[in-house]
Order: sequence, then C-alpha cells, then structure tokens
Amino acid sequence: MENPYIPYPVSIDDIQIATEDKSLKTFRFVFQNKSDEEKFAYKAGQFAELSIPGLGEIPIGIASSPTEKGFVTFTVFKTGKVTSHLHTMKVGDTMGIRGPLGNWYPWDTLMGKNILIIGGGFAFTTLRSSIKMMLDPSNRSVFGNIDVVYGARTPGMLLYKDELFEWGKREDINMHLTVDTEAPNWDYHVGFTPAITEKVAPKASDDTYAIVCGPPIMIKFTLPVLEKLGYKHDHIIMSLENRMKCGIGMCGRCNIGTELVCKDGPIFTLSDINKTPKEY
Amino acid sequence: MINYTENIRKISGDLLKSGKVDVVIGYKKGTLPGINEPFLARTPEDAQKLVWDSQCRLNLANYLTNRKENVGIVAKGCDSRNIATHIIEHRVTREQVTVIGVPCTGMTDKNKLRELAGGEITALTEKDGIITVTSRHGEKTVEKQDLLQSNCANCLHRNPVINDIPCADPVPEINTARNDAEIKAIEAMSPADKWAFFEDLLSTCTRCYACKNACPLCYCPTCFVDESRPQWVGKGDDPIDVRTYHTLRAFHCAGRCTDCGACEAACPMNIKVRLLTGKMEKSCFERYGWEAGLNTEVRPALDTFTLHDPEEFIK
Amino acid sequence: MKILHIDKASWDKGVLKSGETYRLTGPVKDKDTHAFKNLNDGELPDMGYVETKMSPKALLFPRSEVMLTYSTNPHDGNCNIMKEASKAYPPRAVIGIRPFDAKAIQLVKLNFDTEEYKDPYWLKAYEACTFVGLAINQPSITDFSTSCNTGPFDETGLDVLVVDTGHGFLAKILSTKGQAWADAAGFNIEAGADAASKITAMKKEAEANIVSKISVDKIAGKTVLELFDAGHWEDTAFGCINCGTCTFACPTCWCFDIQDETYGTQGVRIKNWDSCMTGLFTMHGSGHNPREYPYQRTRQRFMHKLKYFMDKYQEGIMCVGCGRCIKQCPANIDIREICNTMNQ
Amino acid sequence: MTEFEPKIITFLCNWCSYGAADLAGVSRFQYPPNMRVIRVPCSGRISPKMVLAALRKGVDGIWVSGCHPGDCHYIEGNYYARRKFTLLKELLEFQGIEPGRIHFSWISSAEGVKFAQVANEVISEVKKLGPAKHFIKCAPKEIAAA
Repeated sequence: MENPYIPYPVSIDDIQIATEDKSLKTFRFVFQNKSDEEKFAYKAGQFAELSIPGLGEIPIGIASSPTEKGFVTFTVFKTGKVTSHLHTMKVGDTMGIRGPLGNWYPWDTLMGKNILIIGGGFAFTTLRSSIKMMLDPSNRSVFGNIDVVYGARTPGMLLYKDELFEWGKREDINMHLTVDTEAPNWDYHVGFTPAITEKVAPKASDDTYAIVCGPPIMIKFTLPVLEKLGYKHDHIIMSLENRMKCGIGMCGRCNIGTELVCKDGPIFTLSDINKTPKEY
Repeated sequence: MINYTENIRKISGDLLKSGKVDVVIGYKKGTLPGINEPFLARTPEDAQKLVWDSQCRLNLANYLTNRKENVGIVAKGCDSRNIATHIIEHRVTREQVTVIGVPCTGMTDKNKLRELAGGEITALTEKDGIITVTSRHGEKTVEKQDLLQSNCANCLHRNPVINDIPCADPVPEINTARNDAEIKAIEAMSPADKWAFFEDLLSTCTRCYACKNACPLCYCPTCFVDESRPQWVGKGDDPIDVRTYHTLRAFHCAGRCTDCGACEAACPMNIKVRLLTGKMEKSCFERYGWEAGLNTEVRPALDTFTLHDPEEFIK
Repeated sequence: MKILHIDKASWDKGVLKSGETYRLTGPVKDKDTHAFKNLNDGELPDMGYVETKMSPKALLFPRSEVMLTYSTNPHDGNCNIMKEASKAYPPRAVIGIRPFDAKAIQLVKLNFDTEEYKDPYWLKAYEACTFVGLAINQPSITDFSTSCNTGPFDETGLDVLVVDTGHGFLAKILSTKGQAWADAAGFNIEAGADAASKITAMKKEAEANIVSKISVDKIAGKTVLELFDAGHWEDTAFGCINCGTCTFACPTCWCFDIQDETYGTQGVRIKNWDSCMTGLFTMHGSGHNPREYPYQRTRQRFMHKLKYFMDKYQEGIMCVGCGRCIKQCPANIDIREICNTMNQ
Repeated sequence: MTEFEPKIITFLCNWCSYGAADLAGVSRFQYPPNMRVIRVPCSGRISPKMVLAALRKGVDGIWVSGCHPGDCHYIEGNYYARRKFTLLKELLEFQGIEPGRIHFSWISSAEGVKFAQVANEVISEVKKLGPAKHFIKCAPKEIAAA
C-alpha cells in the first residue's frame, strides 16, 4: 500500500531571493531518488506539501513547469512556522516534498483556446508554471493567443522578473506588466491589475479563457471587469487556497461546501465556485 | 421555579418591547430531560420561550463576551460574578448589560441525576424543591438539595451581585465559609500520591476543550493551546500534554474563577476539573482574601498586589 | 446464513479461546462509563454494557497516532528523511461493537479508502479487524439510527451479529471472517430452525422501541447554498460553545491534524483528532479565517453531516443516529432539532 | 556511581539577579555548574508556560530570581510576579511536584555573595530530591523502535 503521507526526500539545489523585500524566496529541489522524480509527474496548476521534519508541512503551488526536467521549484512567502524555517535553510539541506497534489488548470479544455492569464503579487507561481509550459516549443502551437496581465506593488515585487522581460520580447505572448505606482526605469503599465485588465484583455469569446490568481482584493475587483468584458463564469478559472494538512482530501479542513480544495481543487471555474459557500 | 420562569419571561419581554435591550440571553427548554439550551431571545415572542429551573448549568456570562449590542442577561449568582469580571476585563460595558437576576438555589449534578435514575432518564420534573426522575426502572423522587452540584452545595453567593431587575426576592445564603475539604484532602497527600491522583483524574480527558469553552473566563483570541511559535503543548492525548493543558487552564483562571461549575458540568467525561481551579481560588482567598467578581471596581488577584503580600517561600 | 447458538457460559470460554488467535477488543467498565479497550489476558468484554461514551472509531483512528518517524541528527544517514513508523496489525476481533458503530466505520471508510489515496494506518487496522457486533435490544431515547440507514440490528459492516436473547446468544455469521472467528472460538452449535425468526422478531421489537426520528428528504432537494445561507444559523448555533465533544464522541467524524514532535534529534509525525469546532482548524497563515465566527463552525459540522456528505458520496447522511452528541453536548445542541430546521 | 548532578533552569531578571550572577562570577564566589541561565527582562515576564516548558523538557529544578520588592526596574513587575509565583508554586505542588524543585529569590545586582549562596542552596535541595520524576514529556515508543 502506497503511503501518501511519506514525502519524497529532496535536496535544496538552489535558493534565490525572489522579491526586493526578501519576503519570498524561490527554492529549487532535486529528488534524492531519481525514481521519485518520475512519480512526481505533475501538471501546471498543481501543488505539493513541502515537508520539514520537526516543523511540519505547507501546501505550495509548483512554480516549475512540467517541461523543466531534473528539478522542481517553489516560491515561498515567509509567513508561519514552516515557511520561516524554510527561509533559513541552505543549499544542500535535505527535506521532503509530498505530491503532486490537487487538480490542474483544465489543459484539455484549454487546448486550441486563447488564454488570458491575470496574476497579482505572490500568486504568480502556478501561472509561471503554466506560461512556461505553454511556451515550450512542443506545446506553443496547441494554444491560441496568450495574454498575461501581471501586477505587483513595485517592480521589485514582481516574481521571476528576468523571465517576464524575456517573455516580453517574444512575439507569441503578450505581456502586460503593471505596478501600482510610477517607478524609475519602469516602461510598462502603471495601475492596478483590474484596471489594466480592462484596458488590455482580449475580447471575450467561447474560445477565450481567463485564469485568475491573486490576492483576494485583486480577485474582488478583477471578476467584475471580466464580467463586463463578457467572460462567462465557466470561462473564468481560479485557484483557491485554504488551510490544509493532509493535501489528499482526508483531514477535512479545506472544504468549501462539498468540494475539498486540496483534492477536488485547488482549481475551480467561477461557475463551480458560485455554487459553493465562500469559505476560503 | 415556575414563577422564576414567568417573571423572566415577563421582564425579558418588557425589556425587548421597550427597546432597552436588543437581545436577552437566557435558557430555553432542552430537548432532553435534565438539560436546557442557552438561548438568545430577539423579540418579545422569543422571550416567551425562556425558562428557568435547576438544569441551567452553563454560565450565561460566557455568551456575553464581546457582544456589541445592549444585552439583557438572565444570571444566577455565579453568572453575575462573571458578568462583573467581564466588565472589569472590558469584555462588555456596565451600561450595555441589564442583569435579570436569579436568586439561585443551585443546579443539579447531572451525574447524581443519572445515578438516581439508575439508567437513562426519560423524564424529569421539578416542583417546590422536589425532583422526580423517570427511567425504565421507574420513578424516583428526591429533594433537590440532595442532588446539587458540589459547587452549588458549597456556594457562598447564591444571589446575584449585579441585579438590575431581580426576578425574585433574594434567597438565604446556605454557607458562611469556603468548604475546601476535597482540596485539603489532596493537599495532605504525599507528592507521589498527588501526582498519581491527578494522573488518574485526567486519564479519560480527550482534550475536547469543553471545560475551557464553557468557561466565561476563556476568551483569549488565541488560546495557549493553539500557539505555535513557540508551541507550548502538544495536541494529542499524551498525559503530560493533557496535564499541561489543565494546569495552564487553571492558572489562567486563578483569581478570576467564580466556581460556577460550568467546566465540570460541561465535561463529557465527568472529570473533576474544579479541583484545580478550586485550589487556585482557595489560595487567592487564603493569601489575599480574594473572591472573584463580587464587584466591578476591584482588580482581580493576579492583576494587583500589595507591598506586603506574603512571600515566605522566597529566598 | 448460518446462525449459531451459544449459551452464556460457553460464550465466555469461547471468547477467551478466540483470544489465542485474535487480539481481543471490547467494551469494559471505565470509571463511570464503558470504553472499547484491548482486553487483557482472561478479561471478558462486558456484553451487558449499555453504551460507550466514545465510539469505537479510535480502534482504527486513534486519538493520537504516530505515522512517521525522522531524525534530525546530521550524523544520521537518514537525517531529515521521513520513515513510516513500524506497526504490527495482528488480527483483531472487536467484540460487542454496536451495529450503528459498525455502520459508521463503513461511512468513515469512504474518506480513508479512496480510489486516489488510501490511508494505510486506518486501512491496515480496518483489514485486521473482525467485527463481532452486539444487537441493541433496548434503544436509547436518543437513538435515531433507523432514520440513518442503520438500526439496532443492522448487519452492515459486521462479520458476526450477536443477539442476546436473555438465556444465551444467537450469533449470525455474516462473512468468512466471521466464520473464522467463530471457528477460533469453537462456536459450532447451530441454532434451531426458529433462530432466524426469533432474531427478526427481536429486531422488530427493538426498532419499534426507537422513539427518535429524523428526516432529510427536503434537505436532499435543496441546494447547498440554500441551506448554507438560511437565516437561522446564528440562532441555531447560539448555545454551541464550540468544544469538540460532539466531534470526538461521534463515530463518523474523521477530521484530523498532523503534528511533528521532536525529542532531541528524533521525532515523530503524528495524526491527532481535530475538530471543525475550533477556530484554528481553518485559520490561514495570513491570519484570515474563512470560518471566523463560532456559528460558522457549527454550521460546517451540520452541513457536512447532513448535506455535503450526502451530495458527495450518495451514501445517505454522515450520521448513524447513535445519539452520543445529543447526550454529551454541554449546551444541548441537538442534531435532530437542527436537522428538522434544515429539513423544513 | 557518580553523584547526581541536577539540571536547573534559572530565570534571572536582567536588572538585578543577572547582575548578581555576573558579580558572583567576577568575584570568584564558588557555586556548582548546574545552572542553565535564561536572562529575562523582569521576573514579571516569567509566564507559567515557561516554567512548564522547562519541566516538560525534564529539568530537575527551576529557580526564578528578580529584584527585591521596591527595586524593580519597571517599578512593580516583581510585585505582580510575587503573586504569580505564589499561585504557580502552589498549583504545581498541589499536583505532586515536590516542594524543593521550584525556587524563587530576590537578589540585587550588588548581592554576588547572596547569589552564590542561594545557588548552593537551590542545588543542594534539588540534589536531595534526586532526578525529576514528573511532568516530563517522554518520546513515544515509535522513536525507541526506530
């Protein structure tokens, strides 16, 4: 019987400070047993439990793309007991990863469709995974137009900045980066994500899906914009968060109505979410 | 008791009708014999559901914590002392609260009722200080005073200390001094026996926290049992974790506990958790002459000091 | 189906004999109640027991259970690598379990034994068990099991159903596991031809003695949001003190917490019972709590039992009507009343 | 057999007793090395949680020391502490922690001699009691098995 509570042992391979305030770091892990990497086959949008013996576990979205081999990355905000400890760990340290967990963005449905990605702040991790995956030469032709609206407070708070600017130079993706207020040497948008979305988002159609991931306040103001633009609720895809422990649908704390965010989610369409209590 | 209920209904109805209070916290008839359910009356019609008898074991001050509106509250002696404590500790303001005072003749001990019935209680009636319980084995009738919870039998303040609208005339007090016999018996034990006594006492605890949740004193936004940095206590059934929990809970109540007995009445495993809080209150009384909640002016024992507090044990 | 007759003296002897093959667990007197415990050598289950305060769910889902072990010693080869705690699962006979509690185990199984994931601790313990149930002849006034797809003589999830006829026991063998236990106990005297009808008659009588009923027909027809947004919850939950009494006593409540505990450089990852009644249960790292107010937690419990579970699994409600929560609730929160309110 | 050497957690207030420990050190007053000192801002800062945390880890004795009444750097911290300690000591001893495991003292920063003297007293009292028996959280059996 496979024990779903045992994490795969991993080594920290690289640590990058992800934002100027140092509250986020990106950790790259390599599996200590090669075979575990195969078992960890994941899709963009899934998450994993990062497991530190003695401290506990935290559910974190996978930031690397399934097309990137040999490692997995996670960008982690320092907030509680486990994440604070993780931020003190060093390259070479051993810890555990349990997953992949949860569902993924509905890639089967999204094939051949135009994709509008809207992200804010720290919540760009699984979106990064998705973009990276879609831009992979073997996948790019599978999708239609890709538009990305990504906002942060300041340029220094944008995650994966180098990559963002690289993508900005490409022809096959439209990047709409924005920061809250004017900043030196900032040549992109200025303004909150919902406002920029209203300006740059592609027209709604049956063939266009929006993936929205960001802080509650961003979501709150972005959804009306999308509605105004004509996006149907089943064409708006969101990733939810709730307190989790087991990550496999058993411990009982992450439910919104009948749905378990860890197992039935974390990805839901807005029309799914509309049927459930807003307990997230 | 009948006129208590009638008076409470009348007073509450009037208070709600006049708009003096927005809600009244009281009890409504329970779904099982031998227990009533705390109830929030919002309208004069709701007020007609209010009841009072000797099965109102929980402390209604617990339901007052942090309420913002004007509240009428049905309160027996101990409840009123916890309302006073709430006022001292700024959980509510004096102006907000209208106490419908119940001169209390004590609550029945749920275990004594069960023992009396000799099985599942299928019906219970109470009239003029006589309680009749019915079970499959028949009917038993006993004077209520023989069925009292031990805190009620030892009660020193049966009449509410805050009593805006009394629902009846005061009842005579039945005790003049603390009865610490049970606690003294433990104090007389050897350390090893004391340890073993509490080990056994707490052995059935499941950490459901009914004791702390039934307690009007336990309102910290984050209880120490939930603190994680550092984590003071494990969350399982390890006996030392259980002991740590009960020890700290009792200490947190020290100088604030009115011995209302809600913790013990709430405990599904019938653990005598009052032995620990009782020890603290005994110490507060012996050392500082302190009894919690007798007025709304004096700070509780651990929130004050005198220059010459006893300190014979300090080197 | 084979029915055995066992007189009371042979019962005791046989049960003890089965102890040579099985680890025995059963109801024994524990302070002022009964509890399911592993029986010591020579100890017998108290077949005259009325009820246990705690359901026997802890046999498969202990209050605290070590799942994994680890070392944080850098000189250890396995430093910071989690290992499954070694555990043995010898065959166990659970004697005297009540039918509704056995039914509850089947409901809990839906959570721990899924297509995608299996909880090995629960499942291995479950598979090691032979459930020898004891029918309830005299249901409690809070027993509403017949409204919950079970009842005092329900055979669901049992390997043997034992019926106390007063002069002896009738043991209905319900599975090969049950037959194996009977063999190990040396019970082999088949009851007379009237045994089946005797059991049926006693079952009818017991069911007729059930005075509590609930009904969920209208709940089934309503949407989750209709029930969730109904205006009554703050008042319904008013008396609730949000302790964990009901969730811990409940045979179908399965929620748990995972905790690490380190002792020097060695540690364990433990599964502990948890309760949806507590604020911490759903508290986000940010401090945001989707169930910030106590009434929201009470609502979750009843919505889960009476609606979410029903919609998710199509296996009825997540309640077997044992009545423990009703009897033990310090505030007299009564699931039957709440069910009525929801079912209006 | 070597003599039992107890571990004693010692909470010293920053302004008085910690200074006294320093003074005892520089003055070369002798006391055995059984103390593990934790410096706290004030004896009033000590929470029962901290005392229990130490007991749970298996310390054999606890000693809390602060400024003399009237000398608290925060004017009245030690007056509150005095009441707190009174009740805590009684609560722990009520449950079977032996008298003699938990000690309190007032020692000013000028009282290096008193510090050494009380240290000796505390150690000898705890030694007499032997290793701590109660309130120690033990590792579950699974660790021993691993």
